[in-house]
Order: sequence, then structure tokens, then C-alpha cells
Amino acid sequence: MITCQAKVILNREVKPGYYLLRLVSPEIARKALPGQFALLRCSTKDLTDPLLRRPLSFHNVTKEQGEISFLYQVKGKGTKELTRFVPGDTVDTMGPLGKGFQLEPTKGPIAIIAGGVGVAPLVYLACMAHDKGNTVYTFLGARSTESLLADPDLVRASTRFFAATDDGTEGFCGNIIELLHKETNHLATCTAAYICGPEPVMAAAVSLCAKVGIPCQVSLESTMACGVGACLGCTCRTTRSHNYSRVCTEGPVFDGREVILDEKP
Amino acid sequence: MITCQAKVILNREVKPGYYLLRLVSPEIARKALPGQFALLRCSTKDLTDPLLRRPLSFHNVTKEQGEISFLYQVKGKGTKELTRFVPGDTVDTMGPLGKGFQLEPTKGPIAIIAGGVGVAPLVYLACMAHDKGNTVYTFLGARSTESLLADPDLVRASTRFFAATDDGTEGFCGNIIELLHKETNHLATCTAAYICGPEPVMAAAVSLCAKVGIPCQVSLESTMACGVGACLGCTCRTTRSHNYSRVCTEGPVFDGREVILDEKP
Amino acid sequence: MKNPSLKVALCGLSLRTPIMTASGTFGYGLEYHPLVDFADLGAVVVKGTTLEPWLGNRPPRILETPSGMLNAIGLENCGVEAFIHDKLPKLTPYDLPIVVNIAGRTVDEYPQVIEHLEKAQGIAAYELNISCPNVRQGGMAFGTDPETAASVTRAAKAIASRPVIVKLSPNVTDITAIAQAVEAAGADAISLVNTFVGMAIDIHKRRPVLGNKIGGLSGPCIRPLAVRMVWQVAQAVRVPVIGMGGIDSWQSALEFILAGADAVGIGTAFFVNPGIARDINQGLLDYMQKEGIDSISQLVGAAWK
Amino acid sequence: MKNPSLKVALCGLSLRTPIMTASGTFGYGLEYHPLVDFADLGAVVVKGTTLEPWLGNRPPRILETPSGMLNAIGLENCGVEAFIHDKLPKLTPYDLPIVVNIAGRTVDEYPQVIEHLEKAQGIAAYELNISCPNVRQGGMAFGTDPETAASVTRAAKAIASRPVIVKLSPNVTDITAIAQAVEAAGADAISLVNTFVGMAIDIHKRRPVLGNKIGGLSGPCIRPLAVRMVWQVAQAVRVPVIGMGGIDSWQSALEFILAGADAVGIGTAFFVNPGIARDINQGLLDYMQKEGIDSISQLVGAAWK
Ligand SMILES: Cc1cc2nc3c(=O)[nH]c(=O)nc-3n(C[C@H](O)[C@H](O)[C@H](O)COP(=O)(O)OP(=O)(O)OC[C@H]3O[C@@H](n4cnc5c(N)ncnc54)[C@H](O)[C@@H]3O)c2cc1C
Ligand SMILES: Cc1cc2nc3c(=O)[nH]c(=O)nc-3n(C[C@H](O)[C@H](O)[C@H](O)COP(=O)(O)OP(=O)(O)OC[C@H]3O[C@@H](n4cnc5c(N)ncnc54)[C@H](O)[C@@H]3O)c2cc1C
Ligand SMILES: Cc1cc2nc3c(=O)[nH]c(=O)nc-3n(C[C@H](O)[C@H](O)[C@H](O)COP(=O)(O)O)c2cc1C
Ligand SMILES: Cc1cc2nc3c(=O)[nH]c(=O)nc-3n(C[C@H](O)[C@H](O)[C@H](O)COP(=O)(O)O)c2cc1C
Ligand code: FES
Ligand code: FES
Repeated sequence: MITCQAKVILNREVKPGYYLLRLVSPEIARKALPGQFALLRCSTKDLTDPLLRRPLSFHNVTKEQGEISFLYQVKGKGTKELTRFVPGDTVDTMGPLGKGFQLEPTKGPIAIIAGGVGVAPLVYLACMAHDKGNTVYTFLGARSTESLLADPDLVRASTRFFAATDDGTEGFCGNIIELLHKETNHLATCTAAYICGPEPVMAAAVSLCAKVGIPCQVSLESTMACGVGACLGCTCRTTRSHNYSRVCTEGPVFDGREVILDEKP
Repeated sequence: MITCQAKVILNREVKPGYYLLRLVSPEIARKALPGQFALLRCSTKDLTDPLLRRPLSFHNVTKEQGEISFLYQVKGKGTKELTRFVPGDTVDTMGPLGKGFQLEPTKGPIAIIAGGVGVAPLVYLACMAHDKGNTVYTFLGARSTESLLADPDLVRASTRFFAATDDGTEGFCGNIIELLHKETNHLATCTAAYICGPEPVMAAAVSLCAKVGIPCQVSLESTMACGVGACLGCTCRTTRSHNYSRVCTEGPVFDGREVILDEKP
Repeated sequence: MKNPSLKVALCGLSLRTPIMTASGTFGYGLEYHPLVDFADLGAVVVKGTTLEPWLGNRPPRILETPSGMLNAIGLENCGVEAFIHDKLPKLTPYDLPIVVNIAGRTVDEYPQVIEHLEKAQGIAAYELNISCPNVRQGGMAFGTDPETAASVTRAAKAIASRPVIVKLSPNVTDITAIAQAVEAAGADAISLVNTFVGMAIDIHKRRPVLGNKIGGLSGPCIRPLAVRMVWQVAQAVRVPVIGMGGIDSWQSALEFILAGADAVGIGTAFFVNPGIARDINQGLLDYMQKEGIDSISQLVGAAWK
Repeated sequence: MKNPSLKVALCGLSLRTPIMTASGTFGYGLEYHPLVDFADLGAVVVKGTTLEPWLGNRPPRILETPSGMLNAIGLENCGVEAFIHDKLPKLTPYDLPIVVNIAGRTVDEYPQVIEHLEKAQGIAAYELNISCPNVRQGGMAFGTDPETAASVTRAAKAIASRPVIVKLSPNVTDITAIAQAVEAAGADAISLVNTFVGMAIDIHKRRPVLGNKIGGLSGPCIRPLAVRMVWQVAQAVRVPVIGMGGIDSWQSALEFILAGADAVGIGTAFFVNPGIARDINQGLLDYMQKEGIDSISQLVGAAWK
């Protein structure tokens, strides 16, 4: 875990409202694992609004070039400010943080299940699994083709790539859960599923995994301040213990059977 | 007086730490007079730091093109944020505000006396006086040639142009007051002097004008909130009345004989 | 759905929108006139007015702070007589309720100012500023003790023919106690908050920045503190509450309304965005349209449940 | 000039720099360890510790606000025994004074926690948190009444062999009265400020954002308020004062020192810049060098004159 002034290589809108940010930080790149995240300062040095750093998952990492990339959705003032950085600027970056995904030691098929920008942390994981020799089934959902984040690296890493859009403008017409129901036969062959997306999507995907009897891991979100387990601000409930768990250190990736998710959309 | 989203044409560092900003605002350009100012919002829309708008004097105005320009020194967080705007962006601009310089109706010679970035409001004035047919003697001081803001328009408008630098790297070696003392003969022929710069410089220049017996006008600075006379935050003392005067509405230009300046550097 | 309504009835005043100006930030109304369309305002609250003219504090009087500002104007104003003759007549021609903010050095000065104002036409209500941190005598001291706050209120009510709004200081341990005391003393409405006492030190000169040393903090930085106080006071009193402190968007105006404010005051935000009242009205109407709400009053205190 | 010194003596502790951590923002010290060099700290103040383990409040617990944040952690902690056995031994090997922040639901719980801590090695001082706004019983209530504040202090002093620092709540009308009461009750030092009570409302859900509804406001937004309180308290008591609230640069640390703080606490700023302590030390040293000041203690209260 370090903090550094990471040079911007690229900060480009890949789909309306979604940006790809690539930074140089050899030290973070060397250590970053899929599912871990970084905290980025979105304001310039002396400004106090937005105050807190924003958490973004590693979207992809190239250790050789020492580059880390993030895929982010413009949501509020932090991510909006982030879009203002241009190549040559530096972003104050802290990481790698948190506990990432655990890849199964076997080479069995795995499922990648992503809703919206939830795909961000799963691309790095899919690439790693693919390199390791796993069969990768990817299920990606979005509102519409305009917001379907079918990253080329992800498509390449996927043995089979299933897309769903609510409006049917690309792939299966329906939401990702409907798509999963349709493809249960593929899901059921997997040794594990890796899930990230809006809470209701994750809740439904976790149930489905339980039904078909495969273990799953989910990446949670929570408002964060310190990112290192010091402030106890980011806690969530799990079934693991009576106490709260810190998303920043016990997570952000949790065992799907342990988390307590909000099922309301 | 209006507020508008003024498109940036140019925002360039002209000398280290000094920027020239050119905006499109036909409506402000039409009404802006020399010595008046605008309030610029330096942060992007939803950010609250820096919170208040920053006052900048009109540096030059081209009514035909509908352009207004500002010459600003990077001082703190507001002006630092301002440097981040690039052509195509818009700056939330409010103006024209305040009471500007009064040009004498005669065509006699006038003196322009500027220390550092104090030259900003005087360029527009010098151009206007030159166009009207006045003889313009300009006295411009700075630390060094690196920060001497000898704007081409100002040089062009000046019948005689006297520069002084503390380190002697350009023009007279010494401060602007020493230069003025050396050139009292020119000063004494003027029908009026227009002064802007650090308070001690203005104080000394005002004394000198009194000594040679010519009227003078000075442009004051003050921290501002509303810029329209509503908050009473920007007040200064004058000899005109027992009450405080508002720099934003009774000023920023005051008669040199009326202002009470701080003579300590 | 038919058009939602922003109309608010407030202690006898009818406001076309819950957006009011906060005293001291909008001068006597006309300074901002070319930039602010009065049709966007529910009422204008003018600068604090005193019996005699006050000179105000020596500069510097204001300073920017993180997401806020300190001010120590010191209630510079021309006094009630000059207000009635020079300022008021310029504002009365507009179709806009005028609230006069009143300050004094002693309890007696408040009814004395009102005595003068009672003779004038075109005033909708009085607002007692018992909470200004920038004057040595009186000012905030009245607003930090329930007893004194109540006696100022009683003295004003005894003479006022118009509604009396009492403006509370947030610099207290228990703001509900003060609110209940002024309500019991007859206040027709309560406005809160005035500024929080703060200061800044110039590290080069090694002395306070402001001429008055201390000043009042306003702006978005204080919003969470103001929302909490409005939330508590609105649940503790029956009279209407005017909420303010750091409102700078329709979202933040709505926060105060949901916390229990019947109307809201805008101060510092005018300095940043003179078009703020229009923006808030538009934002509230869009929200109500989308959420199927007819009248803004349905949202008052809606977060209590 | 010889090298200026940042050394500070504070109620029996010797600190190599006036920069301390603010309780609750720095965990038990080791969370930040790879990022923060302990040599840059004068002392570490650990998370609030209670007699029994506390579960804390339900999420959401934090929220960003303009130039600040609200928190309602609710003093989640493992309890004093687990602290002594699991947390403390990991921190004591470092050459760094450890201050244990203590909270309780009743006056009696404070000396009970201390009783446990007295058996442990390697603690430099206690800090009584009588000012936490996020717990229903006790907490802030102790800090808003001079009498109760004094009795908590007396109860702690009666049993503590180590210096007792009392941490004040800023949510009061007159903070000097509380400060003087705890000083008279034997406090060895006073720290201030804890967070200001605030809240925010979710305009879509129409209910408070935080699980606990109200929370404590910290960060740069509160700095002008905290500086004012340190300024007043430091002039009203003789014991040393630890100032905090929104410090995020050497300039703002210096503001508190000039206002009368002998040492300063850094909280929220660690979240933004974990290297803040180093940056402040460097900035203070450069300033002192430039201004010809040998010892930081010469600057304490230098703005009073
Ligand atoms: C471990 C982790 C990894 C994440 N990875 C990604 C990613 O790879 N790509 C991506 O687009 N998003 C990711 N997010 C979400 C991202 O952090 C938020 O969208 C972002 O912080 C919003 O900031 P904002 O200033 O734009 O919005 P704000 O104006 O702050 O608020 C917009 C919304 O975002 C929520 N939010 C605000 N601050 C935070 C915060 N600090 N943490 C979480 N939620 C917050 C608010 O509750 C609000 O609903 C991740 C979150 C976490 C916790
Ligand atoms: C009528 C008027 C016209 C001006 N014209 C010019 C100009 O043409 N070019 C130029 O370079 N500068 C001009 N100034 C000064 C300019 O406004 C300040 O330098 C600028 O506001 C500093 O903002 P900042 O955020 O960079 O610095 P800050 O971080 O805010 O502070 C740096 C310094 O600037 C002072 N300052 C901060 N805010 C204000 C404020 N709102 N008004 C005045 N001073 C402030 C502070 O006291 C401090 O000493 C003018 C000022 C006034 C009042
Ligand atoms: C420059 C300035 C002057 C003020 N003058 C007065 C005043 O005369 N009377 C008064 O009751 N409040 C006065 N206030 C307080 C405001 O009316 C308002 O209560 C406070 O600023 C909080 O609102 P805001 O954050 O929207 O500014 C003043 C505030 C400012 C910033
Ligand atoms: C997340 C968080 C947790 C806190 N927990 C405690 C605590 O346990 N005990 C305590 O005395 N103060 C606690 N505080 C208050 C801080 O110690 C400090 O007084 C306050 O945050 C102001 O300083 P700052 O603006 O530098 O953060 C906490 C503050 C924050 C932000
Ligand atoms: S963000 Fe501080 S503990 Fe997780
Ligand atoms: S800035 Fe408000 S009166 Fe001048």
C-alpha cells in the first residue's frame, strides 16, 4: 500500500458517462490483485471539495508497463472532477487496498456476472483466469448498447460472452438475471461465480448461484473515508459474525453466502 | 450588469505566474468601461471550494468581437483553478461592476502608473485615451524582466513608455517610485494620473502626484463577496465621508486624494 | 398531473415560493435587482436595521473559508429613519413581501425600532435578529439565553401590529429550548440559523484576519449543522420555521423543507449564483412533478416519519 | 540560525512534534502504518475505548459534506480488555507516546475503563471523550454541562496515575465554562474540538442519510469554528490545550498554535493525505527557519497580543 502522484496516460469517455482512466504507477501495478481497489483524490491539491478520496477498483493492470487502469461512471462531483484530468497531469492515488477475488486453484469454468459499471473489477480477473487456463463464461448486462461496457480485453478473455440489454439493443433482450436464468446450464457447470453490479442484481445472482449450487464472490460498495480500516466508516453486515465488517479491509470482495444485500432496486 | 457563461478563447501564461484570459461576452463587452471589473467563478458548477467569485479588472475589451480579457496573477486557490480552463470551456462571469476611471475631457497628457499586475486595468484605459488623442506617459514597474507586464497594446498606446525593474534586468534599475521621481518633469505636465499596484506603491504615487499638483485616480482591492453593494463586506475608509465606502460600488476607482492607503510594504 | 404549487402561507404572509432572502446578504433588495427577478422570491428580508445608524466594523470584514465565509460586517446600516425614507420606498413598488430585520444593543431598542416601522407602509413582517455574532453588546447574547430571547420577543410583540419572526443563534447548547421560549413569548415564526461564531488567524501577521477578530460563518460548510437544528426545532414548536444555512441548490433547499422548514432563506449562495432562486424554484417544481406532489407544503417535515 | 525545534512538553509527555492523531480517525495506529512514519507524530491517540465491546451504529455511517464529512460510527470498539490484549501490544514497540481515548455510558464507566488500563504498560495518557455526538446515552451529554463534565473528570483523576486529557464538545453555548470546570476538577490538559452535531437528508428516500440520523461534522469546514474555540479556551485556562478541527496543512496547524494550542490533532486530513503529518512538520520548520524562531512553543498564543 502506497500513495503516489500517478501520471495520467489516458482519460477517455468510452461510452456516454463512462470513462477509462489509465495511470502510471509501477509500484501499485506490481502489487494490485483483481478485486482490490485504489483511492483517488479527485480535486487538485489545496481544494477541499470534493474532500474525500473516491474508491475505484482496478479495471486492468499491466505489470510490465507499470500501468493501472480504472473504468468509472460519472456519478457526482468526485467522478465529474476526475474527468477533467488530462494526459500529463498526475492523480494522487493510494493503493492497492482491500481483499480481492480468490481464483479457484482448479482450471474449471468460472462465471463472470456483471451489471453496468460493476464490470470494472471483473476484467482484470477474467484476464487472469483466462491466462491461467480457466474457461470463462461472461454475463454482462446494461440498460442499452449505449452503456454496455463490453471491454475488448474482457471479450477476448471470455470463452463465451453473453450480453443482455434491457431494451434489446444488443444481445439478449432483458435484464442480466433473466439472461442467467436462460443460461443456467452454463452457470451450473462453473466452479465459481464472480459478481459485481447494483445490489439487487447481486442479490438475485447470489440466490441463483446458491440454487445451482456453486460458490460465488461479490464485490461490495460503501462510502469510504480512510480505506485502510482505521475509521470504521464503511462497515457492512455479514452473516460471518455478529460484528460489522469493514468493506475496505475485510472486503470489498466477500463470499456471496456471507453478505446481506438489499434486494430492492 | 449580467451573469453569463462566457466561452474561453484563450487562457495562456504570458509571464511566469501571470495569465491572460480572453472570454466571449458581447453583452459585457458592450458595457464594460476601463477600471470596471467582473466577478469570475473559478470552480466548476457544483463545487463549493473555492466558494466566492474572484474580482478581476477588465484588461482589455474589444466591443466589435464581443471579447473581454483579463490579466491575472496566480495567487491562491481561486486563480490557480482559473488556470485550468481551456479554450471551449465556459467561465461563469458577472459584470461589468463598479465605478471605473474617469478620463479627463481634455486631450492633455496623462500618466499611467502601474506596479506589477496593477497594470491589468490600465491597458484598456491607455488604449482608450490614446484613441481619444491624449498623450500617454506610461510608468510600469516590476521585480524583474520576468514579471514586467509590458503588454503590446499598452506599449502601442503609450506616447512614452518607462519601465523599471528592481533588479535592473529591463529599463530603469530601481522601483517605480524611484523612476517617477526621476521623471517628475513628465509627470508634472500631466493633467491626471491613473494608478494601480500594491498599496505602498499607490500611496507613494499618490503623494508624488499631490506634490507635483496633479489629480490622480487609484484602483483599490478588497476581498469581495457580492460585488454589487449588497453585503458591505468590501468596505474601505475614505476621507470623503465618515462612513465606510464599498470598493465594489463606490469604487474600485477612487480619487487619490480621498483614499486612505496602507504605506507599509 | 396539474402543475405543482410552490405557494406557502407563513404566519399571515402569502409567499409565491418558499424561497426568501437571508438578511444582510441581499442589501435592501435593489442592489441585486437587475440580476434577480423578484418573481422568483417569496419575500425579501432586508439588512439588519437599528435605531440609530451604525458604522460597522473595521475591515477586513469578510474572508473565504473552506466551502464558506466568515463575515464581521458589524451591522453597518443607515438607521431606521433613513431606512424608512430612503430605502423602503424604492422597494415597496414591487409585488414582494418585505421583511425588516431588526437589531439592537438593548432589549428596549427592538420595540423602539418597531415603533418607527409601524408608521411605515408596505412592510409585511419583522424579523428580530437576536443572534448576530458581530456586535459587542447585545446581538448574539440575546439569542443564547432563553429568558432574554423571550423578553426581546415579548417586548416586540407588545407593540408590533405585524407578524414577528425571531431569528435564532446556532451558537447554543440546546436550540430547542430557545425556540420554545420565544414561541411561548409570542413569536409568530422562527427563523434559523444565523451564522456560527468563527475566526481565522493570519499566519504572517500573527493576528486574527478580521478587523473584528471573530466573525460569523455561513455558506455550504454549515449546512449539515443548520439542517440538524431545523430538524430539531421544527419538531419542538408549532409555529412555522424558516430554515437557512448553506442552501445553494434545490436539493439543499429541499433538505431543509423535508427537515421541517416551511420556507427557506438564501444568503451566501446569492454571492456565488445570483440566479439561485430561479434555479431552486425550477428544481423543486421538476422534483414535485416527477414525484407527483401537488403542493410544496406536503413535503414539510416529510423526513420525520 | 540553528535548527528550529518542534519539541513540545505537554502535561508530562514529551512530544517530538506537536502533531498528534485525533481519536477515531487513526484506528489503533497500525492501520496507517505503512503510509505514516511514526517519527512524524508526537503522539498517537487511539480509537475511543469502552468497558465492554460496542457494536457501533448501523450504516451508512459516513457522508461527505461541503469541505467536510459527517460520521456516526457510534464508538464501535472491541472493549478495554481486548484493547489491552490485542491492540496495545502491537503499538507499544514503537517509540511513540500512546494516548487512550475513553468513552462511557455512565460517569462510573470512565474510572472503570481506567482501572483496566492502569494495569497495562506503555500508555502515556488518557483522553476522556465526553463529547461524542453519536451515542445515545452519555457521550456528548457529559460534555455539554459543566457540572457533569467536572464529575467525569474528578472520577477519572481519582484513579488515574497517568495524565488525564479531557476532550470537549463544541456543541455548547459557552465552551470556556466547560473548560474551566474540567480544569478545576483536575484535568491535566484539554483537547478540543470534537465533532459538531449535524445531519443530512436523502431527498429521494426522504429520510436522514445516516443510519443514526445525526452525526458529527469534521474536516476543513469546521476549522474557523474550532480556531475560535481554541482561541477562547486557551486564554481562559492554564493547562495545556490540544487544538483540532479541520487541520489540513501546516498553515492551518499554525493557526491553532497561534490561537493558543500547545499541540494539535489531525483527524479527517489523514483520510485525504496520509502524509499530512510529515508535510506539516516540514512546513512548520521552514516557517520557523524563515521567521527566525527557535522553538515552536514561542508561537503558542502568539496571536493574542
Ligand atoms: C471498493 C469500491 C470500488 C469501486 N469501484 C468502482 C469502479 O471501478 N467504477 C465505478 O464507476 N465506481 C466504483 N465504485 C463506486 C464509486 O466509488 C462511486 O461511484 C464514487 O465514489 C462516487 O463519487 P462521486 O463524487 O462521483 O459521487 P457523489 O457525489 O459522492 O455521490 C454519488 C453517489 O455515490 C455514492 N458515493 C459517494 N461517495 C462514495 C464513496 N466514497 N464510496 C462509495 N460510494 C460513494 C453516494 O452515496 C451517492 O449515491 C466503487 C466503490 C467502492 C466502495
Ligand atoms: C476590483 C478588483 C479588481 C482586481 N483585478 C485584478 C486583476 O485584474 N488581476 C489580478 O491578478 N488581480 C486582480 N485583483 C485581485 C484578485 O481578485 C485576487 O488576487 C484574487 O481574488 C485572489 O484569489 P485567489 O483565490 O487566487 O487567492 P486566495 O487564496 O483567495 O488569496 C490570496 C490573496 O488574495 C486575497 N484575496 C482573496 N480573495 C480575494 C477577493 N475576493 N478579493 C480580493 N482579494 C482577495 C487574499 O486576501 C490573499 O491575500 C483584483 C481585485 C479587486 C478587488
Ligand atoms: C455578509 C453577511 C451579512 C449578514 N447580515 C445579517 C444581518 O444583518 N442580520 C441577520 O439576521 N443575519 C445576517 N446574516 C446572516 C444570514 O442572514 C444567514 O442567517 C446566514 O448567512 C446563513 O445563511 P447562508 O449560509 O445561506 O448564508 C448575514 C450573513 C452574511 C454572510
Ligand atoms: C470517523 C471519525 C471517528 C471519530 N471517533 C472519535 C472517537 O472515537 N473519540 C473521540 O474522542 N473523537 C472521535 N472523533 C473526533 C476526532 O477525533 C476529531 O475531534 C474531529 O474529527 C475533529 O478533527 P478533524 O476535523 O481533524 O477530523 C472521530 C472523528 C471521525 C471523523
Ligand atoms: S473506509 Fe475507513 S474503515 Fe473502511
Ligand atoms: S462586495 Fe458586497 S458590498 Fe462590496
